Amino acid sequence: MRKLLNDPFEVVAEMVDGLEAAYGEQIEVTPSRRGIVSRGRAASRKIGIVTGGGSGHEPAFFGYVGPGFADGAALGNVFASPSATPIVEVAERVDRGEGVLFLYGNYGGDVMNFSMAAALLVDSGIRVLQHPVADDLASAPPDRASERRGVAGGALVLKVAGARADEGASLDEVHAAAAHANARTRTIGVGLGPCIVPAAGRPTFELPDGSMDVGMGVHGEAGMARREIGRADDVADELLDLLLGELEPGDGESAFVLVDTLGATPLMEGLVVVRRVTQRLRDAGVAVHRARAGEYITSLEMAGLSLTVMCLDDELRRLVDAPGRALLMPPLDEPW
Amino acid sequence: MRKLLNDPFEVVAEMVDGLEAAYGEQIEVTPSRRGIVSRGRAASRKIGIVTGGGSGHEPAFFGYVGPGFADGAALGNVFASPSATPIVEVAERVDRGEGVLFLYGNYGGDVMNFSMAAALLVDSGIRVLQHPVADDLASAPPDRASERRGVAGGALVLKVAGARADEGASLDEVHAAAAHANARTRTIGVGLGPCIVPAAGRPTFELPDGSMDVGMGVHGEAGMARREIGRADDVADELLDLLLGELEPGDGESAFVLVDTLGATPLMEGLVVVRRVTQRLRDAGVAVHRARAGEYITSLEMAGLSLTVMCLDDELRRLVDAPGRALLMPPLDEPW
Amino acid sequence: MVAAFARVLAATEAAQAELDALDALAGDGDHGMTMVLGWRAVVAALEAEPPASASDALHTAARAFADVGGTAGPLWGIALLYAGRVLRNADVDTTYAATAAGAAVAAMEEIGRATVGDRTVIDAMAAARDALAAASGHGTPLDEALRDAASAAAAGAEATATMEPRVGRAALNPERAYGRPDAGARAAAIFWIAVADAG
Amino acid sequence: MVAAFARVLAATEAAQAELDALDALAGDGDHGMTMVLGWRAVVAALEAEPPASASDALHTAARAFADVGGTAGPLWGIALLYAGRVLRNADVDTTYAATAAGAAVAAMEEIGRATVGDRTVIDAMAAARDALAAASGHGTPLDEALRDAASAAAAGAEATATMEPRVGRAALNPERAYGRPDAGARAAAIFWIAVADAG
Ligand SMILES: Nc1ncnc2c1ncn2[C@@H]1O[C@H](COP(=O)(O)OP(=O)(O)O)[C@@H](O)[C@H]1O
Ligand SMILES: Nc1ncnc2c1ncn2[C@@H]1O[C@H](COP(=O)(O)OP(=O)(O)O)[C@@H](O)[C@H]1O
Ligand SMILES: [Mg+2]
Ligand SMILES: [Mg+2]
Ligand SMILES: [Mg+2]
Ligand SMILES: [Mg+2]
Repeated sequence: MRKLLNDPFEVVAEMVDGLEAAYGEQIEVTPSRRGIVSRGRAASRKIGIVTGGGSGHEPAFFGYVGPGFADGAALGNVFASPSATPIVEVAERVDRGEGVLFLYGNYGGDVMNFSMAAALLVDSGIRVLQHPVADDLASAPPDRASERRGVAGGALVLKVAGARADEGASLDEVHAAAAHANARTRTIGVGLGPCIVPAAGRPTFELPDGSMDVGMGVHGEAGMARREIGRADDVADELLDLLLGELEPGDGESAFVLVDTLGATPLMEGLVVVRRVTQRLRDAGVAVHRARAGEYITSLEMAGLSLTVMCLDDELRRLVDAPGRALLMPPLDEPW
Repeated sequence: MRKLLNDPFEVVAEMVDGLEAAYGEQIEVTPSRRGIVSRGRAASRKIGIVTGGGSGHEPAFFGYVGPGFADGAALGNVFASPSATPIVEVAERVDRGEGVLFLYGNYGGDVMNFSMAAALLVDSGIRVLQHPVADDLASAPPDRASERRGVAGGALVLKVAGARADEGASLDEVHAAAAHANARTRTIGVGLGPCIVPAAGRPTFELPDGSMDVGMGVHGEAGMARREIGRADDVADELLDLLLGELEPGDGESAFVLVDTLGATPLMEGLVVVRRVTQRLRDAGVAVHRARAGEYITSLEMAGLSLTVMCLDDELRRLVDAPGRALLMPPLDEPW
Repeated sequence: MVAAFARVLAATEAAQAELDALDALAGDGDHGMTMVLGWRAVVAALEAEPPASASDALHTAARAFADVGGTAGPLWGIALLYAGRVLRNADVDTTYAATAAGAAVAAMEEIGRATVGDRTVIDAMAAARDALAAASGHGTPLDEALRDAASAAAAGAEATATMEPRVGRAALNPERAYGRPDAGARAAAIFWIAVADAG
Repeated sequence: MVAAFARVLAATEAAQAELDALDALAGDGDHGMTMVLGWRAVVAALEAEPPASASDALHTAARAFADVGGTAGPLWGIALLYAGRVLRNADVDTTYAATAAGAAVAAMEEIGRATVGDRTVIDAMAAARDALAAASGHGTPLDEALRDAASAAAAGAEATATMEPRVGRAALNPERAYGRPDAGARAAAIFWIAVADAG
């Protein structure tokens, strides 16, 4: 196992200690040591936004807190959803009396624990709305889209929700913005190599060297078909065609392209895919508003990447362009 | 091979196309397609700063351009130094009549090609000073420190030089600041797993699963000793003791801690090392000015990390804290 | 109420191996341990903050059990929470018990997006709810009503042996668990049997 | 001058396999290809921008050869560049040739941080420089002086066969190349032989 660890069962607690050593002035750690609360918030923001999920996806989810993004994040064990306790701790600290939005990936355990937390918060008089992000096109057919998993598109949905909240919007308005953003966002991934969960010490799934699994999820959930690895351009075309097939960009819409590398895959290969996808979009007459590549949500040292396209109407464009700074999410803005 | 490529010999050119698609408003690509010039520069900066090196280390080196950092970067093939041509192209575009500083990793090929470029620039009337960054403590003994390789410490040396340049300093003054920064910076790495050069298609070096090589370089250059992987805290102690042994932090000095993960190794393990190193420094009475973990210079999908410590006197502290924004280097500042 | 939870903990500890084995058939074999950790947290929380009422006790239990996380944590957490809200400091009689059980089942169904017949804990809980509702209709006293609920829950759990799992990990490899009851349903039966002290 | 570079290209193309084989002993076996690519770039650049003088030609050649990158690119690039600067539009006679060769060797030593005896291209180039310097002292006409330089360079290259490599890739596994000349030195010998048209 090529990993540098102490006791595998302590790795999340130790990671949080290290995060606090690096960013203690920017974030506060809650009593359970599994809640991260941002000390930087726009005064204009009335509601609280809480994200979270299993560890092992860094920079997601504590890296998603910051002005213009989430106000706090609840962490679970590696690839396990957080329990209600850190979610409640964070929500109680970020609520300003106008309610809290829960924004997290649509996984069974996460839905249950965030829902449990929401139920508990009723006793603290805190109103909660939830939006489980569902953007992984390969994880369920269009007619059961609400059952889809949440992957890299969640970063863009959070960007939209965060910007809307900083405009002073109400909980319902921000919830609606998140749903609208999710509706115009699709992601599909391709797995190239497994990762190793610390406690397990062996690969989470078997994928023979030289083969790929189109549609694979961020925990190595099986995709649509295992085949020999294709050329980068051919794979990029396959992913893009699947996304555009459902998204059908409208006239006034431009595209935000996000290529998320899953951990081991180098930025070089992410940029090669950005090259092809932006070329194809322009050829298809779809304006590219912005393209980014980087590690937005990883799966420890998994090899592979995902392609996300968000179709921007005027509102979404305004919100993705709003200023913001997340603790460790690769920047989505124009750097200068 | 778990890589998504087209023609392996075209990967650098395609990466540059993708970079231009993503950041065309921030950077300009030179005619040879191997030079990247930043469009964002502080008006106060009189001199030009040019960095560069082989590809495969992303975000180094084009990710290092930006206000407060480098004005341009020259790219070579994967793990091969850039030829003089892109270096000359970039230098001619960033010179403002006060000369240009070449700041790059101390590798034979890089020294030769940057020196060749410097010689050619004499004909364009452009004065050049060079500082090959040498921070890899394991690559040469103290008495031959100038022969040491340049690794993750180069990001901090560049930060210092960029800030000094933005103060309107002369070429000699910025060159001196870079040398001073390098003198107070040491790095040592530990290799955990090989990477795959696209053209070669097979691992660059053999490292049995479960063993580590303390002192390994960013191209997989052999380190000091191959042993069974230790506990994270024990390895962090070994690395820190080696650095402090040479650095000997003075009274007025505080430490900037940088843990660079080499590609596959997850941020989680980087933060576990940050935890231990900051604890040990505090126990030793050394103030920690800032600690950061992330992918500053990688080696494609190599597993491993390096620990860098820069001892900050008042000048260096002022300069590392100066504002700045690099295209793709994980931020070194306090986010809010 | 506190004594009841202590009985549940003891009974679940005794059945941990059985529950883990059942969960290992089509899941990850941790349901027994998870339920023990859950009831331990409940008993410890109740000893730390002695409840003033049955609804207080259930509220404390809810927060404590939820802390176990995973799937069982929120399922039992929200069930205890909604049951506690129904009681609202009332003295527990058969009618209140039936209403509380109904609220608990509805909460589980909502959070789990599952229902009777999906081969989950809900199948045993719903059986207990129906038994309590019938007892309430007949004016049966609480302890006897709880014994009815216990035997109904046990039967409900057994019935899951021949059901197709449609949610949770079991749904990923249904054939493996066929012929044996669902771990979650057995855990619920053990809960009701201990509450009714009909062990 | 342009005709000389054309001869050098042809001679190096003929010797590519030999140079690659020598480089493969302790390096990565690409020196022959690299030198061919270098001289091709030089010849192409000179055809594209016909030089007004010898120094112009060398300057154009320097930029073109440098573009090959790696190790050979900057080494020969800076040698051609500094040689061109010495000539500064003068007509090339033996003295100028000796001075230019001296500048070229000094440039290679500086950029490579190596010197005579380190088993590199410098060993052959320095031999040619010394032959030209001697010829300049004796007033030998240019074409004869160049023939002296060519044979000196050839001898210098052969002498590297028994030297210990101290720089470059060869230094990493010295034993492998012992007994065969250094690829870079042989390439320099081929250069001088072609320039002197003494092939
Ligand atoms: N979506 C669901 N709704 C209701 N009950 C469920 C659901 N998913 C799982 N369960 C119940 O939880 C039990 C498994 O619990 P446990 O093993 O603790 O969870 P996990 O699958 O996280 O390991 C199952 O036997 C089943 O009774
Ligand atoms: N530091 C140096 N100084 C002078 N000459 C050198 C140096 N390193 C290598 N050489 C010369 O370059 C030759 C190798 O060139 P080449 O194979 O093109 O470079 P690379 O090692 O990059 O493949 C060697 O045979 C030697 O003559
Ligand atoms: Mg289980
Ligand atoms: Mg489990
Ligand atoms: Mg070679
Ligand atoms: Mg080579």
